Amino acid sequence: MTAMAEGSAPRSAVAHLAPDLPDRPGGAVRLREVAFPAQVELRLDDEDATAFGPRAGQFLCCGMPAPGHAAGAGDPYVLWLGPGWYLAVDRPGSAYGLLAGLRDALGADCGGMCGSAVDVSAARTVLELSGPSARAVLAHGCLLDLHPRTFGPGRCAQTVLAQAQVVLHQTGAADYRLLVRTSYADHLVRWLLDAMTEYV
Amino acid sequence: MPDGKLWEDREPGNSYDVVIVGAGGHGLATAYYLARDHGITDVAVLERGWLAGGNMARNTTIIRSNYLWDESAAIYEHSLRLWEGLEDDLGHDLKFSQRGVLNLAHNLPDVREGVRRVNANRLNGVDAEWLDPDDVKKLVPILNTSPSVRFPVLGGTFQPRGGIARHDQVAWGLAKGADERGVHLIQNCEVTGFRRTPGGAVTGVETSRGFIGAGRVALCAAGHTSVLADMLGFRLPLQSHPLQALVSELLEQVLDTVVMSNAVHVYVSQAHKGELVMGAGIDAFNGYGQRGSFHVIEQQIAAAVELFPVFARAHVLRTWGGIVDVSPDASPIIGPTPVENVFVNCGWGTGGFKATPGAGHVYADTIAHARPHPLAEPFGLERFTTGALIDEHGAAAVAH
Amino acid sequence: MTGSFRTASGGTRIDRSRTLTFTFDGTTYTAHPGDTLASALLAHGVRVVAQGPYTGRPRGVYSTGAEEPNAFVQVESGPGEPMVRATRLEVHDGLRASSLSGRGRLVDAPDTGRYDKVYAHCDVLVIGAGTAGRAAALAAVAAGARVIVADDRPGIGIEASGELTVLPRTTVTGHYDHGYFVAVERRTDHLGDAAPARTARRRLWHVRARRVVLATGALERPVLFPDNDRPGIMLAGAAAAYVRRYGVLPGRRAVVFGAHDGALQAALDLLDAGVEIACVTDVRASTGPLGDRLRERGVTVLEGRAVTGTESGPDGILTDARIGGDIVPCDLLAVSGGWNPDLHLFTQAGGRTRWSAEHAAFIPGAPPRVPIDVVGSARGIPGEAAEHLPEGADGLVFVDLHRDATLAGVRDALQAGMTSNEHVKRYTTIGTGADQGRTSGVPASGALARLLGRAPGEIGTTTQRPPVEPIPFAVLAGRDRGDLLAPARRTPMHGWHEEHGALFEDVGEWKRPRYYPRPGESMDDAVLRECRTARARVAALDASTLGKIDVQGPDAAAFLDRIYTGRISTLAPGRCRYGVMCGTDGMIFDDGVAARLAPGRFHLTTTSGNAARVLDWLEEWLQTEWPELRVRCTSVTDQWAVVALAGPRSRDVLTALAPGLDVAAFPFMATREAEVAGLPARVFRISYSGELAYEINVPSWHGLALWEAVMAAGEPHGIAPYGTETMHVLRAEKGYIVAGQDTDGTVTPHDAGLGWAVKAAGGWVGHRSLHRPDTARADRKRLVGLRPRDPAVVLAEGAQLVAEPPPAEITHPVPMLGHVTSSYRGTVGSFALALLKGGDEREGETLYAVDSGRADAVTVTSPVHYDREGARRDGDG
Amino acid sequence: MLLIPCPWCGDRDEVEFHYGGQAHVAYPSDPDALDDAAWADYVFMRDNPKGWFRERWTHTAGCRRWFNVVRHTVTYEIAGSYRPGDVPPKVAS
Repeated sequence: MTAMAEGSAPRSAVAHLAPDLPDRPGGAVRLREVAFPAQVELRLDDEDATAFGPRAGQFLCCGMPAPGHAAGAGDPYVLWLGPGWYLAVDRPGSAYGLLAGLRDALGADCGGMCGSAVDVSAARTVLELSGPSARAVLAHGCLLDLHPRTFGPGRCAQTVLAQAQVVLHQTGAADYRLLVRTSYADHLVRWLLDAMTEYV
Repeated sequence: MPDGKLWEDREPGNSYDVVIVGAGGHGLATAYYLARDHGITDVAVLERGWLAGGNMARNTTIIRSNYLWDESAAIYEHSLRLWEGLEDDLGHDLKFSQRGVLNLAHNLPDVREGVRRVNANRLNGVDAEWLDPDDVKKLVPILNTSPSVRFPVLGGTFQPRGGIARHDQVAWGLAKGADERGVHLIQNCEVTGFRRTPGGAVTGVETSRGFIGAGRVALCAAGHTSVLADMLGFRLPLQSHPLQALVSELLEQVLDTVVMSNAVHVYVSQAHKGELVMGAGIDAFNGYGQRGSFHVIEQQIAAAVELFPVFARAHVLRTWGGIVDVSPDASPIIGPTPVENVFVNCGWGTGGFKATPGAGHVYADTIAHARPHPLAEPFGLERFTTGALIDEHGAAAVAH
Repeated sequence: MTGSFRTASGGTRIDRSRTLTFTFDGTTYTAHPGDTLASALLAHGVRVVAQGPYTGRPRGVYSTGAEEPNAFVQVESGPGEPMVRATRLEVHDGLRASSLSGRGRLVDAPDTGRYDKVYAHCDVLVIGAGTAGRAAALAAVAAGARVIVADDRPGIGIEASGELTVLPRTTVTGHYDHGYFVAVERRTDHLGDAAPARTARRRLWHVRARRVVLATGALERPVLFPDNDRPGIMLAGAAAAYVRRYGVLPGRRAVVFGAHDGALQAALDLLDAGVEIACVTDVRASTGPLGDRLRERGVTVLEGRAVTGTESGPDGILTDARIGGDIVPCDLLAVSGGWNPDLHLFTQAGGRTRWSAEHAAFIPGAPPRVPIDVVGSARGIPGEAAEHLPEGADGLVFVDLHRDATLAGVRDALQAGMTSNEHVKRYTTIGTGADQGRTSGVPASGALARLLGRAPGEIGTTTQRPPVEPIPFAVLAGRDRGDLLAPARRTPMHGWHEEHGALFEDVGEWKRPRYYPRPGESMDDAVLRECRTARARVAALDASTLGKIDVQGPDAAAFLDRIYTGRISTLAPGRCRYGVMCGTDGMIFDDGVAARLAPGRFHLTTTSGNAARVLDWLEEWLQTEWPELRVRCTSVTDQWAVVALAGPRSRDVLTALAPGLDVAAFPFMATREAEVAGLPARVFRISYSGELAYEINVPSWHGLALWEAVMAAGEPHGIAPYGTETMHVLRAEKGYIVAGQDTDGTVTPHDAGLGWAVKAAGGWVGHRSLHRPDTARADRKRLVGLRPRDPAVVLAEGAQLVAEPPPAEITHPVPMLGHVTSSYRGTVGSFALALLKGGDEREGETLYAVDSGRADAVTVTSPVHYDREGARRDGDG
Repeated sequence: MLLIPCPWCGDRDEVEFHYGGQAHVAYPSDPDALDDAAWADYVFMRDNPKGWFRERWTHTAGCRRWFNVVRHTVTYEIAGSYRPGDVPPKVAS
């Protein structure tokens, strides 16, 4: 008897909804999934990452983000989740390197560290909501003020959307990322599809 | 409609054998039973606003006695039996309607909890039935009992003797009964302090209308009890929270049973005139503001529409909030206090209305004899020290 | 054909170029776009639009807006709606409506309309787009503010370059704490069948505003007189407005009755519109310049005189007004007692009103403690008005038309001893109706003041409560309906379970397979088959829902020693231990397994429904009590999919899947990193069934692959999937508890037979509670096992335990000794777990389990019904 | 829907938070040294003032931090929030 699943591809939590996602270029609003990114949750005793930032900077190719912000333009990028709490995100398949690099930057292994780094790549999936109506769609369930005066590209926040906890990350003038726990992803996507009804 | 004066709005006297602080349902019932059963008629009931204008005017009037633990079942059943004779006792139409109270179960832990409760109730002499989803549908045809909804109905406990009453009439009936027996009902009279002997015993209350001497003082102020206890220098394990409720416009009858769903926080009945009367879950934060947060209402209504699709077109006409005093074990506190001559009846949380006659009766006896009524004994303050709590939260809805 | 009461021209709100048709009470009529149902019916001379709820007396349109007390109708076309004000209902082609008598109907047909919600933010929210509101909005926009203007009318002609959002047909219904407002926008109702299906009919707005401008205007109030409810009687300002806005004559010959200048102004307006004014009568002694103007135009103006009654034809419709001994024929009696600023949203936020004689109204007094501006006529319209109360008259004087409540009722309330207006409101029901008492509140206070001989300001007004206008339940539910009502959490293997016929159970927010019936199998059959498969061969459970928390840091072990009742710090890396968590009250609230992955790193599991609560609990202690502890907690519940593999053949299956794992050197209560089915996995050798068992964790996106691999590898061994029901049978046979099922918040670890998992030395958070007198009692309820005397009987979970079979008729409470917490027919036959008073001393006793009036004899046993020796955990080989 | 000032995330709506009751109730340093009454006081007794109240909230759906708020229990006005260990904002009594 040999292992049967060898080399099997990962499967996204919303794979079954993929055909329903409106992803027409130029549409008023588009929704697509960016599945399987590498993700590491970092928790630092050093709440402002003043010591950690420079050490991780070189590896991450970006600084550590300020509160309420994201750092990094492409991959990897780092999201501020709370004081001393970050989510580093990188290309699919790079979790091992990301984790090792961050642990290295922490300066020690788990025994005597100044924080923790945990691979949570499969804990959340990333949805991309974009288009001129993206902000309007979010306003149907997101309680944050996403007006350019108070939010904007490079900002991120943990909040609630459709009764699910999400990390909301604005990447462009009309482009948002939603990082949602995989077990809630089906609900959130179905909710988004409903909220998008008037716009697509 | 009028049958003469219901009660007299009295000026405060110099002193009374018993001063009851709070002219809500419990305060009025306590006064009534003090006068009726113990011959203690030199009684004043002080109300800082208008009579029965607090939680009594704000509750959803559900009456039932199907509590889990023996001690609770005993006192609530005592209350229900008093309810059953109260209209005759008072000679006043309370619109008391034993239309039955149905508690829905939406998951397997709810079912276990419900069956446990029904069996305990029956052995305690409390009427109770377990209904399967078909029985539930027969009883309340407008309920959505489809197994495919998000919170399916897996059954329910039913207490046929449960029901509703008209809260204002209950207050006025008790006020009339007390007034007729010589009790002074004094409105717009706020207690601002207590006068005490050097030994600490209370001899009277300071009020917005002057000092009133008192042989005994009975606190009956629901959400404001902590404020009074603060004045007296003792602590109570109470937190005051907003509890919201709402009514619809008048609608033709669609619901003749009280339906409760703890899992989704929907409590609904249709009153005699036709309005749907609904209670929500309590707001999490402490508050004396008599208002809660609107999202609590939205969540409650969403759940209600799912349970009762026919409600989709009804309108929320009016929402409001009361202040409920919640104890750690969701059971009341009744009995003497650390302060001589002062008694307390509080911590009824969301259960106060249904307990009105029972609490009044047991509390009156406790005050009259300066010792807890047997039914009140388990509900003393000391239980928080000994650990003998009477935990009516219901089993935590979590598992495996 | 637009109705005989339509003027030849005019009407600022209607489009005369188009004609619509609608049906009211079965008759079809015409209207113009812009008409309300009320204006359209008046245009056709339809006077009776409702009946009093208790008197059954006919009632007509009384106002133009939200203050309408009479004209509530049932909309029958489209999605339908009960209790809609005809004065607010825009006519569209195909509208069907019918009259009501103060009580609506809920129809059975499902409401399939779309409803949504929006969360909005602004610097300034302007409520009301009249002159004052418009000016305030433009000024705010010009100052660079983000502004939202809401008005309940269809058109708001306001434009500005800047951050301006205009919401027509939007009623702000509530003013809540910290600048939070709720509003309802009616988006497509006025389009009828032409409404786009994809557009939400109505939208609930949640607006967080830094500042609010109340430009809500003022509402006219009536004067009281006998028989003041007949169709044909309406507010004077409204009568004039019907002419101006809709080109509709509310009557041809009017009597105008007032107590202030507004009535006189309305008389002039009506006169201009071509209505014959039979006479104007004012309770004031002098009508001043406006009276003179009316006289100049030939109108009879009576001063110091009141309408004292009305007459009607057999249809109940107004035919005459009585003014003392004079009978004046008329088909319109326009009344006005003054103007009440609409301060609903002012008082909702805690603002106080005060009586102003100069305005003859309650005007803004002490403001609420929020940034608020009240502008325009919401501040009050200056002008004195006379008080008027009919005395000892014949006929019914209605104070609240909507509730059919009369002045006699107010007098009765006073006779009953009521002096507070809140009592009078409750006694009479005045002001409690769907019209929110807009036309009745101030007259009621005025009447009460007069009857008590006090000033209106002393009486005050009753509390106005949100919402300002009734909100349909469906609007409040928004899109939280059906599948979207609440999240249902799915495991990565969910689809597989569905395809394989699983029936699901709700566990917290999760959907978990309960059992997998094969064709023809009952639940009992399926569960017993699954149990036997697990006991004899191998079976797999989707355990992905277990809560999982990664705990790291140099102080992690010390921290967990304080949180768990047992000792975690002595655990060697690579090993696992069962742990119980209690509250500070010493009662069990969760249990699970703590695995030490490295000296400073643990992987905890929690019950499925409790994961968030446990993580919150850990964070609370770390952040608020022991910030000096260097410990970091991370939820990894969603990171890992888990397959629990149980049964004597599980080792064979694992061996096949993980050739690199030395299963022989993998002891019980240990954990290993391994490649399983080619996937990176963390494997725990722990057992919740008593059998040889493993829990295989892989990244969630590989969960389905792992599951399928397990099923394939297990096929030669006869593997079967099993659900939560079988999981329960297996664990209960071993006497393992479920927190929340075999405990209920009143059970200590000792009560649950878990004293072995409690450190005697204490040091954990609830330890002290175990030494309280009641908690230390010897005769507390303890976990026991039960066997029904009749093996064919499966006890009900929730059955109560008693010493003797109770009598058929229970007259006195029967002492209860405990209750059945878990009961199943398992591989050991029928058995149960129970909490029983003094249970550990009762083994072998016979008791009775009572359920639904039936008492079954049971024998008290050990809670462990299966494999007491624990031999099975290493398999049968 | 209260607007709660998280010291780290700024003003957020109430639904993102869990309430934690009275602030500054410390876990006893030696519970075993307490008598039953003193222990009960810790476990069950909490202030319940009508007026300004120092209370705990945790930003569950945001940064997950516990912090303290000074809020008026009648008007629901918030005088400010502060991190554990920081000095509470002053309010007029």
